[in-house]
Amino acid sequence: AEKKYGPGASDTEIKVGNTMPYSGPASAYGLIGKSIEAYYKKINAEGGVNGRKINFISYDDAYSPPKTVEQVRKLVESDEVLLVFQPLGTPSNSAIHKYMNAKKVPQLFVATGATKWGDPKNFPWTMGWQPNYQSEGRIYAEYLMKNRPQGKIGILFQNDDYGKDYVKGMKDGLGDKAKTMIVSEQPYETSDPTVDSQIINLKSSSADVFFNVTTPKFAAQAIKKAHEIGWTPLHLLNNVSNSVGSVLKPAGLDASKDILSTAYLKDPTDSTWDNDPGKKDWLAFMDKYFPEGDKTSSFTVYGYSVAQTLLQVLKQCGDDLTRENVMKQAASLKDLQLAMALPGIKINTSEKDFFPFEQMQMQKFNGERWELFGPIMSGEVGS
Amino acid sequence: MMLRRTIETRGPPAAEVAGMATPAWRVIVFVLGIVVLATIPFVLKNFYIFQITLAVIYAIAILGLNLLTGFNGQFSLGHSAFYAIGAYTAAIMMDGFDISYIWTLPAAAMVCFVFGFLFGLPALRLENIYLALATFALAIAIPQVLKSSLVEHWTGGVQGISIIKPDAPFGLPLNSDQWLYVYTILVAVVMYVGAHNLVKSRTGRALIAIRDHPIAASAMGINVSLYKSLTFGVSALYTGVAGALGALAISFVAPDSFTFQLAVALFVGLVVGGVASISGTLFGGLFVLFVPNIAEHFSKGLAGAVYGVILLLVIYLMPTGAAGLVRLIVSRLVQQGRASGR
Amino acid sequence: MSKLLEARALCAFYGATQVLFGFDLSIEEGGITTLLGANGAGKTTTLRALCGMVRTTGDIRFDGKAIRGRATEDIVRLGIAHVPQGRGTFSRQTVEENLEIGAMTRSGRAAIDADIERVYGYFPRLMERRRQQAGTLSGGEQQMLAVGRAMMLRPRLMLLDEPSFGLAPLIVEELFGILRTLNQTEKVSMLVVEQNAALALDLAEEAYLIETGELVTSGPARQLRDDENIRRAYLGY
Amino acid sequence: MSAPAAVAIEVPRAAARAMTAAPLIDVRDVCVRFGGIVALDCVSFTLPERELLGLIGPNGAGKTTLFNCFSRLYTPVSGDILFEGQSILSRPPHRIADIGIGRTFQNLALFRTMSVLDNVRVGSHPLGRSDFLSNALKLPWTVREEKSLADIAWELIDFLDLGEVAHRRVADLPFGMQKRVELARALAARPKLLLLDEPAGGLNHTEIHGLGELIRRIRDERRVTILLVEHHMSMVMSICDKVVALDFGKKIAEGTPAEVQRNEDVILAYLGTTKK
Amino acid sequence: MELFLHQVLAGLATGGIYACMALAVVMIYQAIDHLNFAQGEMAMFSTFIAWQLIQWGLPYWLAFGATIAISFVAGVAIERVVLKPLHNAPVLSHVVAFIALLAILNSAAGFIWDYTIKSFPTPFGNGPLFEQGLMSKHDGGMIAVTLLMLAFLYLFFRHTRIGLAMRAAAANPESARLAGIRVGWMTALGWGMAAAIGSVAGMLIAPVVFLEPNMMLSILLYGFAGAVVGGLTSPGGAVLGGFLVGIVENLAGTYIPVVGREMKLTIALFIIVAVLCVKPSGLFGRPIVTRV
Ligand SMILES: Nc1ncnc2c1ncn2[C@@H]1O[C@H](COP(=O)(O)OP(=O)(O)OP(=O)(O)O)[C@@H](O)[C@H]1O
Ligand SMILES: Nc1ncnc2c1ncn2[C@@H]1O[C@H](COP(=O)(O)OP(=O)(O)OP(=O)(O)O)[C@@H](O)[C@H]1O
Ligand SMILES: [Mg+2]
Ligand SMILES: [Mg+2]
Repeated sequence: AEKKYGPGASDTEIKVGNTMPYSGPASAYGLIGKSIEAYYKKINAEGGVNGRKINFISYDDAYSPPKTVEQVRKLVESDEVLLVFQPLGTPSNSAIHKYMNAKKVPQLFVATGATKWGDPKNFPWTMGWQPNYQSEGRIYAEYLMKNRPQGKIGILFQNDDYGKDYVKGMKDGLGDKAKTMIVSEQPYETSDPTVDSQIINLKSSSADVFFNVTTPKFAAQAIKKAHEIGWTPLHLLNNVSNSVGSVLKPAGLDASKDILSTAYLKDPTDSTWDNDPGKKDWLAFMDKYFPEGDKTSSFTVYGYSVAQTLLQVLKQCGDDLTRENVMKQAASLKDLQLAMALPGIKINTSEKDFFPFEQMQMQKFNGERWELFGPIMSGEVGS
Repeated sequence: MMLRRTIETRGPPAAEVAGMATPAWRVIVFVLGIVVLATIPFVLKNFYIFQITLAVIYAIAILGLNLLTGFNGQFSLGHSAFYAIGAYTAAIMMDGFDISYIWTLPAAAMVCFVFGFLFGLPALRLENIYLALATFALAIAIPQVLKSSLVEHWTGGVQGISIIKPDAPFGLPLNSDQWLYVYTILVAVVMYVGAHNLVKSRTGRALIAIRDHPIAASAMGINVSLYKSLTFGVSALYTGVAGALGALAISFVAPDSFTFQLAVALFVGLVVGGVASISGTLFGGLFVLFVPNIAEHFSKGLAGAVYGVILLLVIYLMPTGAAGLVRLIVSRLVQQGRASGR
Repeated sequence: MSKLLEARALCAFYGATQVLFGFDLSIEEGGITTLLGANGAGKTTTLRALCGMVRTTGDIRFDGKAIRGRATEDIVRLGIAHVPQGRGTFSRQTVEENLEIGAMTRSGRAAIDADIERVYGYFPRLMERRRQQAGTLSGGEQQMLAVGRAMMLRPRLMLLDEPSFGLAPLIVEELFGILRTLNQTEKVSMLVVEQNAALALDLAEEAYLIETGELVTSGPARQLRDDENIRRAYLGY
Repeated sequence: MSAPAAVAIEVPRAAARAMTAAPLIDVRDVCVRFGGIVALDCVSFTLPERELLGLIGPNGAGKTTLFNCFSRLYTPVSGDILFEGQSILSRPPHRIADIGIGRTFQNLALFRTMSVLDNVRVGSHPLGRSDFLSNALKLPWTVREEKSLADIAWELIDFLDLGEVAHRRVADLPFGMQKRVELARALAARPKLLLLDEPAGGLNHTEIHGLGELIRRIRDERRVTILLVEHHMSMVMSICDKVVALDFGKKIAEGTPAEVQRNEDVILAYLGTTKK
Repeated sequence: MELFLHQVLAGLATGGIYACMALAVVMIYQAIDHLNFAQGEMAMFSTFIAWQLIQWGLPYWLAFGATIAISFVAGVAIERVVLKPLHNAPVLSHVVAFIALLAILNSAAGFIWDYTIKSFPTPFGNGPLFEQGLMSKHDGGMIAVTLLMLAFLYLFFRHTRIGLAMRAAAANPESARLAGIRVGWMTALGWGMAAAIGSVAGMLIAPVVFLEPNMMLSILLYGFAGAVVGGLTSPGGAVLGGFLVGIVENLAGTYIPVVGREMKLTIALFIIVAVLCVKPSGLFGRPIVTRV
């Protein structure tokens, strides 16, 4: 076919832009950016995609929306990238949302689970990636309706869009029963040193279901504190914070026993996957291209997987590397099974469906590792 | 004898403090500056125009901080709060009430002045360290307040507000980045001239007198509390106008845009530009905008560390800021000139 | 008698501005020397130069050892106490703490306590105010405190910058008596800067007269005192 | 105690109204305490216009404290200070300069980073009325105001012979010169009453003599009433019209310089043997 | 009522964290007459060192002691290397240097040890201190150690001459030099001690909040708040202030409807500012009078 190039693409190279919080309070996520970078190093070393090297340009936005705008404009207007990939954070992506769509530059596979990223009608240039928070909230609600219809739910949530999306999903899922079932909602700020006070309030609200919507550090604190004060509710922990290595272990494996959560990617510390070829590949990649990376962190798996997704899109693009075609191919991923995604959980997109991952499976922590159970579920929001 | 000396020393006002640039110098610098500013929108890419616009906006915010901290001696680590209030005032007016962006600046100015003045009242009782803490607390608190459910209706909560970048009026052949640049420069000129006039006036001297010796200042008939509160208000006004401009430039406001990191950045800009220097704030604005990018260029993982090292080096090289360094160099040159002239 | 302190070709600078222009100065062991000069002549600067508080060139020796360029605190630790112009009160500390600070280089609790009592003996006013925040003392009281603080060091040499500044006549008289006693009984050498030239020349054995950073004349104090011309031209009495 | 005091107050007031030459200042039974310390103990005196009163006393007698009461930095626990017949105690500190009371400070309270000229111009603050807005806009009338303030400042700088250092930072000047800057600053608001706290500190004999002359000239040419605190007896005795001596906060003597100089209490508490 | 008690006790426990940090803040304030904004990051870095030592197999208490020693030396070194060149610079430049230090330490810790949270062992055991689990053994131990450090600091400042010398050097360096006090070394000693106290604070705090490079950002603010409420010049006041902040924050979060939950930090800070307006030098600070 005839070769077609948009900005940032040529016979030899494809420019992919990205912003990440490498500095500042959210710098933990920087690991995702570094994993992606390492992965494309590997791809380039192995010959690139359709003979073109991927030039991954990643800038620090310090998790500050104005900085994101500046950096993304630099990517688009100065570096002239083909697409902006995986910018991280809801506020950061909100800040560039209109700009990207006005400029008609793909804002692809954003690193946030808010629902607004799957709105092809109004924002045809923006697409999410991970299962959205609301869907996940609904999955837990569904579980509760089935298994604990009389439960009294106490919620701990981060007081931002992230936490609120989960709570909304849960409430939507519970429907009319939300009012009676939810007995206490305790927000916390990322600037709070601890969530002890909130946990005590939850306990004293006599909740027997604990919906824990937190980021890793606070999840660990909450698990530990609940255990310490002898509160033993049915504990639902959101996916973002269910890493065994970086949350449950620090919190205490004992204290983490019987926690329920959901998954769509494989936990890197889970010995179940030790003989899984996907994990072996991942380990080989980590050893060779990202030896300093943390192998217990789910962020490296996340970065690896999302990078693979883009790779698939670029492969599908073939020699038509225009921005339009990138979006078109991104919206036509069919049953893509990523190496580190749970078996059976596949990526599907279409012109109307801008939610690549929509399925999750529930799992229970047995004191050592997660045990998957039940069917593969999807929360069905927005699609 | 007496008369001769009087005439000699009275001289032109520009030479007032020994070692300052001569008027000829200043005129050249000024004209050059205008020429550079005027050509920028026609030779640079939009993106760079946008960056310079942002730098100027930060410079205005730093200028506000400088009026308070540099000239009046009230330490603030909380100016992100006023920047935020200015930005939100603009965003809410444009998004919620469909008011033209033109009106957002005076409104932001007024709102911030009132907030600043009111905050300045209790701040009167606090001395430097304590004041720093109180303002720092303000910086920490403001994002929380902005997303609280009490005001969510107006502020859009954590989602923030998107606004539309204004286009050039009167069919001027400028795109929105160019127009915003021109607009910002116009506003900046007004703000800088105002600040310059203020500092060189009776009021300005009163501000500095309060900084140097508050007891003596009040014995000279200066109403210290009133001036301090008013300075707080004016300072907030400047920073608020910058915030409103910033909201236009970024076209988006959200609580996360105005964390204490912004306050710290403004403070850093103030010091590296030069405490109690008006033109130094321009350097401060450029520093705040560009140095993090430079730091990142060296190393991703250690961006923060590189930034810190650059900051330390800058402080070592110019402990009194860019303005201090320039002053030193000029006075050296003048001295040398005198020595060789003899 | 030997020279306790000797300065040769002493120059001093504030930034790029030169203030002292290379004069020689020496202080006899056990003697009292006075340094006179009009306003802005550089007297304070000379004392600061001897203590390493301003940038200097030239040569300064204390007890034969070169001390120019050394840190102020090291010079002080050799036994040089300086009563600075402006008094240098630790205004947030109490009067007694101020005196304690003066003895910071010494050890021996008992001796220090005895010396504090001695200072209180010289200046009963300080005794009354011992627990008061020193910054709230009256000007003259602070001056007494500054002299007392210097005594607490048990110095070999005292540099006194206008010790009578702000003191009531009666106290001035007493102070000079105290200085004389210290000099005679404890062999403390002194360099006294004074505006009250008559008083200083009475106290001192040697005198130096400087003008805009340069030496005008020096010699035995009596000689200066009796030189009508000098008195008229420089000392003004 | 209170009844006679009330009577005592009534009488001079009636008398003052009767006489046209009312005292410019009238200090009435002023007491100041700091915790247990009695800094001023019922001090009273009056001073007619254009007179020069010397306030003497040992260190810590309360002289500066009295000045600080005038400046409203301290508030007496009892007593009153009248200026032109009106109590000043209800005024805040910054409203003292504008009724015509200027002062210098014993330990220098200059604006250290400012030039001599600017220090003096700050002194004339009460004469202006420009504010933040008018100054920022540089309205024409503020330009005129600036000019007239500058003229006042230059006139004083010349008067006190500070022309050569007018643009220097005050902190870099020798002590004696800084004292003169304070004097210029205090005069810049055209005060009716000038409070001088040890202006001769750090000056030598000739300079003190010159200063004495200067103070007299200030009183005569500028029609200023002066309250002078000084330990240099030669100066106090030669230029003052009247002297008040304090000790431990109490007035121990009042009278002409000669009278006070002979007063036994004053000699014992203050002068010692070196009467000059 | 039970909830109230729970919250007060929990407030006391978190207050212990703040109090720990507040002590370090007071220490540095006495030594440099200013707040050190890098104090939190210094404590964090020290805690990482302790963690590393424990990972390498050192027993807890050995690592604890070694970390204190290392931190002390490092604190002295930071003063000598980073801040000494700035001795003549204006104080605002110092603050910028603190900010630079903060950025460097934070970023370096992230680079070396990455940002995933790490559990840090406690020497006091993990179980609850009382039956109802109102306070854990660790909380109790932390409060005890805080009080011990308080006693040490109190003795140091009130009853040793070196404490007086340090305050003198901070308050009036020029005069201090004239008294023969080695001002530079006093400042360095102050930094060393502050770093050492900070390291103890960090090691006590880490088991509760988990170890990661950003763990101190907000705790330092609370430490400042505690120190300021209590009075920056009074170690006892600072500790009390720390506890007070912890309790007030919890009670505000629990009992003030709507805004309390969302803005408990804001409310706590508001209360602090209000306290300062009434008592500008803190609840227990000595008021300083300036006169002319
Ligand atoms: N910090 C400074 N920076 C620049 N110049 C200074 C500084 N301090 C003093 N000078 C200058 O040095 C010269 C000598 O000052 P110095 O204080 O030594 O005089 P002095 O003889 O002690 O006078 P005084 O009797 O007033 O105390 C003066 O001309 C003064 O202007
Ligand atoms: N704010 C204060 N707190 C406590 N005591 C004070 C305060 N102000 C002054 N004093 C005390 O009051 C007394 C009078 O002080 P004042 O300054 O008036 O003395 P003075 O007569 O001016 O002495 P000098 O001649 O030494 O200047 C002094 O003993 C001083 O210690
Ligand atoms: Mg001198
Ligand atoms: Mg006095």
